[in-house]
Amino acid sequence: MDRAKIKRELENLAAAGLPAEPVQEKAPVEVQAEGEAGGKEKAKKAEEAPRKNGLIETEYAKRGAHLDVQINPDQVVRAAEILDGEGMTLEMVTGVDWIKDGQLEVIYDYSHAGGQLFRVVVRARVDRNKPDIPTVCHIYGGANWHERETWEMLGINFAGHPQLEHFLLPEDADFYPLRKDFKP
Amino acid sequence: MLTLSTHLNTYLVIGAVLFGFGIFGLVRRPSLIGMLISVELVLSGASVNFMAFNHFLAPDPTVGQIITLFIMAIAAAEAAIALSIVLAVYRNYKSIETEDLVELKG
Amino acid sequence: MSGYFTDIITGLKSLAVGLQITNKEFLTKPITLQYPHEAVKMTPRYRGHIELIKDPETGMNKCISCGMCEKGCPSGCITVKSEKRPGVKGKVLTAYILNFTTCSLCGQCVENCKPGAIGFSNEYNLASTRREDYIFDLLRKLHPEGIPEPEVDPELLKKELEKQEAAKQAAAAKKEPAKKAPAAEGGELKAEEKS
Amino acid sequence: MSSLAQSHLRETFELNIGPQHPATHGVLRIKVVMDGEYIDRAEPILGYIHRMHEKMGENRTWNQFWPNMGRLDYLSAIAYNHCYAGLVERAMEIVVPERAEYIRVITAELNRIQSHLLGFGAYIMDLGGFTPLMYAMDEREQILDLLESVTGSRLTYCYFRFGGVYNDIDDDFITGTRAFIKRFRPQIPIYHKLVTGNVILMDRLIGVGPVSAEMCRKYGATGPVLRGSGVNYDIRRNEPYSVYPELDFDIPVYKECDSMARYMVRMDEMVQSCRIIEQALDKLPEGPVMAEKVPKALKPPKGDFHFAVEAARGTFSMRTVSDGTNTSYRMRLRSPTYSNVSLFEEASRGMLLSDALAFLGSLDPVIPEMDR
Amino acid sequence: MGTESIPTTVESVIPPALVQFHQLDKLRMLARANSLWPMTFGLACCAIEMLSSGCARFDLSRFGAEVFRPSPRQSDVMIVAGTINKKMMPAVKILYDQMPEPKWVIAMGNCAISGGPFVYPGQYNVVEGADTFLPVDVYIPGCPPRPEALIEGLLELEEKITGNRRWPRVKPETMVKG
Amino acid sequence: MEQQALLDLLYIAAFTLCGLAFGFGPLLIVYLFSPRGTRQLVNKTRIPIECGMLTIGPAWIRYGILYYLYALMFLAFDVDVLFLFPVAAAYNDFPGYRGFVEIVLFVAILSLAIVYAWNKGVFKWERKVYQQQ
Amino acid sequence: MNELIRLLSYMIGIAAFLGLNLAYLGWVERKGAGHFQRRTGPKEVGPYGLLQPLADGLKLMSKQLIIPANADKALYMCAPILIMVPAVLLFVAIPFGEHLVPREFNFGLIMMFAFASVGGLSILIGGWGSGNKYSLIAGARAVSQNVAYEIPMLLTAINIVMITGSMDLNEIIRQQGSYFWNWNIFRLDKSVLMPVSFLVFFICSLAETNRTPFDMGECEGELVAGYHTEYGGMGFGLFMMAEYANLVIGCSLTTILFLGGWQSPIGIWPGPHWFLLKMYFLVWCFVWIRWTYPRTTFWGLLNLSWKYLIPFSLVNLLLTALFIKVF
Amino acid sequence: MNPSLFSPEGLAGVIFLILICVTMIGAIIATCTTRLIRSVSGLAVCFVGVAGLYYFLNSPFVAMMELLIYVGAVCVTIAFAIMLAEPDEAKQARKITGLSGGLAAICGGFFAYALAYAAVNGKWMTPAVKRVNDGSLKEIGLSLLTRYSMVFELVSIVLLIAIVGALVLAQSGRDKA
Ligand code: SF4
Ligand code: SF4
Ligand code: SF4
Repeated sequence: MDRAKIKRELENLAAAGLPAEPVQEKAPVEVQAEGEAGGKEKAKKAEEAPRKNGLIETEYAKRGAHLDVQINPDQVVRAAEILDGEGMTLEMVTGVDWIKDGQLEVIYDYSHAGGQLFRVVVRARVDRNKPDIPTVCHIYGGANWHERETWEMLGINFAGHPQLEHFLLPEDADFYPLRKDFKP
Repeated sequence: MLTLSTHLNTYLVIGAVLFGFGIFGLVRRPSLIGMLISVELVLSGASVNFMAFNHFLAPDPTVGQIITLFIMAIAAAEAAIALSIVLAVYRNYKSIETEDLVELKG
Repeated sequence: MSGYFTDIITGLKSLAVGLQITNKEFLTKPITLQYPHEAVKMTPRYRGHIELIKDPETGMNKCISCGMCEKGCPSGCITVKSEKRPGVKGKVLTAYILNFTTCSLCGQCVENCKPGAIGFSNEYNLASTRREDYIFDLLRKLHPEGIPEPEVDPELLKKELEKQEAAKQAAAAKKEPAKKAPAAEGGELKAEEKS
Repeated sequence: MSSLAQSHLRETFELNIGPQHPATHGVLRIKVVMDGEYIDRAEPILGYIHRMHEKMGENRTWNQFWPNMGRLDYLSAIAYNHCYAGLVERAMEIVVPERAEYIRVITAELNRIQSHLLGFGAYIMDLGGFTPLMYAMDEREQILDLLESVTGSRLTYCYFRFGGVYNDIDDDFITGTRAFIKRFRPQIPIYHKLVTGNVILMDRLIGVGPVSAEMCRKYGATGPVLRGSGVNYDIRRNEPYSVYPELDFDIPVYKECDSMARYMVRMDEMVQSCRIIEQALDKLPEGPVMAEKVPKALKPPKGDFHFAVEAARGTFSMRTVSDGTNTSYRMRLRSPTYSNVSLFEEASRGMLLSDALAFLGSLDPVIPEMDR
Repeated sequence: MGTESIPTTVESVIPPALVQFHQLDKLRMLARANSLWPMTFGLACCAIEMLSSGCARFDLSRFGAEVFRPSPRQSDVMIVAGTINKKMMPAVKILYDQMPEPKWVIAMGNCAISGGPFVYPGQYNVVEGADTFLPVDVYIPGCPPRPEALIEGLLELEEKITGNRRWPRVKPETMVKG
Repeated sequence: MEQQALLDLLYIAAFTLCGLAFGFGPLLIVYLFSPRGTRQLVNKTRIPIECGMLTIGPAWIRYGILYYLYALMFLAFDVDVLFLFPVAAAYNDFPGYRGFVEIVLFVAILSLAIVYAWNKGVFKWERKVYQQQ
Repeated sequence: MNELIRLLSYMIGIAAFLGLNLAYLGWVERKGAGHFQRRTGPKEVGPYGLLQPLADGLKLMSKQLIIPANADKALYMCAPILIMVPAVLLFVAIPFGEHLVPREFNFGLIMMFAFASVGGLSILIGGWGSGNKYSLIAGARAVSQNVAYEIPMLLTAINIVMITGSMDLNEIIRQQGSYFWNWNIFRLDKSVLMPVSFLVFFICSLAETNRTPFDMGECEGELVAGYHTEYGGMGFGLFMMAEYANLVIGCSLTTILFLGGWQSPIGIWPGPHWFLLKMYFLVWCFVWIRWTYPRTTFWGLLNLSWKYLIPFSLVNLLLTALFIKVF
Repeated sequence: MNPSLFSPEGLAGVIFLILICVTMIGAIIATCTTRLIRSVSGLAVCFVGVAGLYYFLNSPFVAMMELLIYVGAVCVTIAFAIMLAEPDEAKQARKITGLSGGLAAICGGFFAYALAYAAVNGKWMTPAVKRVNDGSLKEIGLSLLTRYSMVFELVSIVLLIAIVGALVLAQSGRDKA
């Protein structure tokens, strides 16, 4: 595993995924030590709006992860390939419903199951009305169940998943219980 | 009625009837295993006859018994082979019904 | 070929060892606890369903009906019913309903209770044929022979009455309705106090 | 020709194992397509004990979520308590007093022994031997007695609190624990003699259910499964939390990748846990067991937090998304068995049915934890 | 030996036999009460306590109830030990159906009684109590109940079957540390 | 028939009856004294047991070529026994080594079947390898 | 007429003996299990739990019998009865004492095997007739196992026949003489492998009675309750009873063939008590083994028979044949 | 000579009648049912009857062997084969038309009648010479070792070939699966 390489490649990936319109002059990728250092108000403001694509180096002791990168939904497979190439493990796939932003977020937690401690969080946001994201099942077999569960709980559609069937819920369930607007 | 067991004829008739049942089954059964079962009946009909003759007529009473034992051995061997053939047939044609197998030729 | 025989021998040996061990256990005394005939004593920390604690001094519960336990309970199994009684400081607990069937024995209620009015009981062998048996009124459980009335503090009562009076008067000053009832009530309470 | 037309190539049939089945440790259901005695495809079906833990995380306040932690993997509940405590402490930046941390480690390791004991017994019971279960349960009862005397419950502990533990341990507990370890140590060789060395058991376990390290990586398998595949990975070492860095213990690793290896990892971990407990008892400092100034109404700052611990069955980690209110915005529980069992489908292809069940047992699943 | 299906409203009365007279019934009930074979049916945490109670320390076998049968056809009492959720409920119903008469149901643990800690307004997956669809005979509260409570529950069931209790009742005592 | 054989027969018959009584008796009692109906929730009392699920597919399945192979070998050896029994019974009364040689030959020939099967891998229960689909 | 009275009294006697055994072997097993496992076992139902079997029996008899919908009814009902018949019938030939034997058959040994083999078929029928996959698979396994272990058993029996030249069970016992070194198990002059032979026979009788570690027929861990999954109440009870009856028969046979039956080991007081003592000792070993070992795998079990037991018994057979000629 | 019903001979006669019934019923079940597994059971029943007949013919050994081999081995093997090849008989039922049934009945009836007729009317000689031995097990063994020794060995070869052949046949498809 090569931390620097992972960081570099993910950075590039995130940069490539940035929307083309708001071209910022020199630093399309915001690499910043996260947290209070950046000035509280700014951080607050940034947190109000949905987060932009980019890579944040987080402090492990505070967040429990080393890298936190947000990319476009269509890039998750590439990210998985990069991390797989470095021998990382996909620990879990999660979804979060950001109902205010009208978005669903998919979070991939990678870790390194070997000597070194390195945790990478990859996130991607999809539109709540059209929650499609490619699957990484073919790279990580373990993603199968996690994605299936995320689909079931949040209704995120993993395109190319071999078996998007009901898993934890009864077969006839027609609701997504972890969505914030779920009412039984 | 109660002394039936001491008459040769009783056994011969039973043997004949078993044999008849065997033939009946052989014709009637549509499947190979069914036919095999019928063949076993035929064989046991024959064995009964042998035993009966042995008991009532033969000068050396071991002969019939040994022949019956041989019939058993042969029947067992036959069953083994026949069943394996049936299975092989089944494997290849997914059916053990004679009609289907006949159809195959045409 | 030698592997064939050593396999057999080691195999048989391992089997014999197993038999030996079970045999030894067979000859030792069983450790079973003969439950209905004998029973363990629970550790003081054992978490049975919660119960109100009797204050050894007053013989009453210490609950101040603040409702913190009710609010903190994750399963919402506590209902505290209380009312204001004249002459008694704070609210008086009239019923403390615990629906034990949804309790998870988490201890949040005990932790949240500032005066330490509730604790865990040691009831570990409940079983019944009726579900309703587990909706306890802890207050009634605490006082099986009847819930005693809280002591009335005469001074407080006086103060309260005065306050009431004052309020009444203030009210009377505003309108002028009848002013009979409170006096009657006060009389009653006083009578009780004497006896 | 009609009946020939519908011929199918393999002579398969479907078999349903579970949810009510003695071999599935509860209510796991496995839909098996069998090809004679061989498994063509074994698909685990979950959800028969899905209990909405993640949704409850969004509905209950941080404090109210405690009881859920005892009910995920009820066999190593303390580790789960530990993870949740660690998570929120990380978010709130609470510093836990050292004594509390030691107590946490002691109880967690006792809990781990207890869990492995049950796993050992239940596994042998799956394989048809009842007696080892009884012996294991006997030892386990002694641990439960100890834990009950501090936590008040036997199984679904709700003992940790943010910033410490619910109550302190006393001398009775310490002497009891020491006495237990002294009693327990010599038991393990007896188990090995009775069970591990048994030729029948070796026949059933050695070489059964091979899971390569690569497969573990792809499926995210952790815990004894991973360590049975030759990877030295243990959160207690690799991502140290609590006071584990100060304690000296080994991580048992076996390279055989089979069921026996996984079984042996568990057995050896019990010994190591004994070591940890003894050291922790020796080092146990005096002091408070609760951090001061932990607010009653917790409101962690906004953001994601992640915390991982080594539970008895592997890495348990939690990711929470906090929006700064008194409930979490999203609570994700990553349970080890979930990942471990997810490799069952691939690994069991072509196994014999009874091998597959021996293999499943060696993954030591706890179903409510998988279903969450 | 037929299985005339009776209406699906389930009473807690055992259907009568062909031949019956009082003394015999009493004897039968006594026999049944003393040989309650539970079904191996663990759902969640409570199942572990069920297992514990079968093991050395508590030993259900003293009451003849250790014969955990894996097949519903051979069991007399279904110990619902754990949470029933909506996906499991049909299976529980089928299993109950498949048990032959006379059969009993013990709801062990708060989950089986009422859904336990998992009920909250608006929950979507937990069945709030086994007795919403099963004729439960004995309730054992606790989360999980101690094994003693399960034994107590069995004794309670025996009492229900035979009408009298043969064993002493235990009053809980607390150890005084000194 | 001789008296001896006759009595043998009678004993066998009597004990067969006894066995039948042991079998039928309890079932009769069950018929008389068991409850006549089953309380049901979803009318599924009589469906086959499949861990609380409805059965998938037919119950009578094609199953177990390996059992069949073993049964075949059993058949051969059973017949072998059939001949060995009388030979063994007569063995003591038969002087000389001829009997021994014959038995050795007989057993050796039959053992070839085991050797063959062993070599053919009938006794091997290896994991099947499927190509990944 | 005398003969008839004798027959009837033996029938009643055997029925009583059998009934007691069937009931109390279960008790012994459960009690034994208890003590092997550090617990007490049945205790509360009657003194020492002695009424437990009665309660169980009565309960089973008042339990409803459900015939599954897609079972083959006739076969389903036949199987438990069929399995019971040989189990009871075989007691007719067991010599409990020199003169305490229902009937001395001069083909007694082979009769044991002949009728026992009927039992195997009834397991298959029961498993098949249930219309349940588990039952079917378990039935096939159980029968496969039965037949696999019948061969070494028969071969060992042939061995004995060769030594004694008789198939009369009582005669076999008589030939072993008193003092234990005369028992077949120690008759090294007949074949040096005799103790091994005994072991083979013992293992086979374990397997033939479907006991742990060979309980493929009801391997709980895999196939719910095995071939009697669909049998409830008394149907199941009959299977259990047959198992215990077979257990007694298997142990009796081992005792007769190898341990000198009613012969006394120390030369005095030969009689039924020795027989019962030896037999129950073996039964106890069965129980002991059951509560010690895990279950074998199915193929392990078949292979044990074909790879180890059968070759051993064949070699033993040849050795005996040789020894008889040489000595 | 008509023994009374309750003398041993009489009872034996009754048993004999029962055995005939058993044999016939077995044969009927074996040939007339639609389910193959029932046929096998019928076959087993029939063999039990036949074994009884052998017993009456004074050769208990052969009777026992009939049980051991036919009931215990052949029937089991056939049952296994059925399990492999034709477990569900649904298809079978439609195949049995009245015609084939009738034809079969005629065939079987004819053979049975012819044989029985021949048997009953045949003039069987009573044994002229005295029986040479008692036909016991030992005698069988002795003749196997002496007169029929060749056959004895040949049988083993036949069996070997049969088994090897059967294994080859049965295994032929095993690896393909
Ligand atoms: S222990 Fe927990 S669940 Fe039970 S009443 Fe108290 S707060 Fe509620
Ligand atoms: S028990 Fe305690 S927390 Fe609850 S209402 Fe009373 S005083 Fe308040
Ligand atoms: S009652 Fe408690 S211990 Fe029992 S299953 Fe429910 S949550 Fe688990």
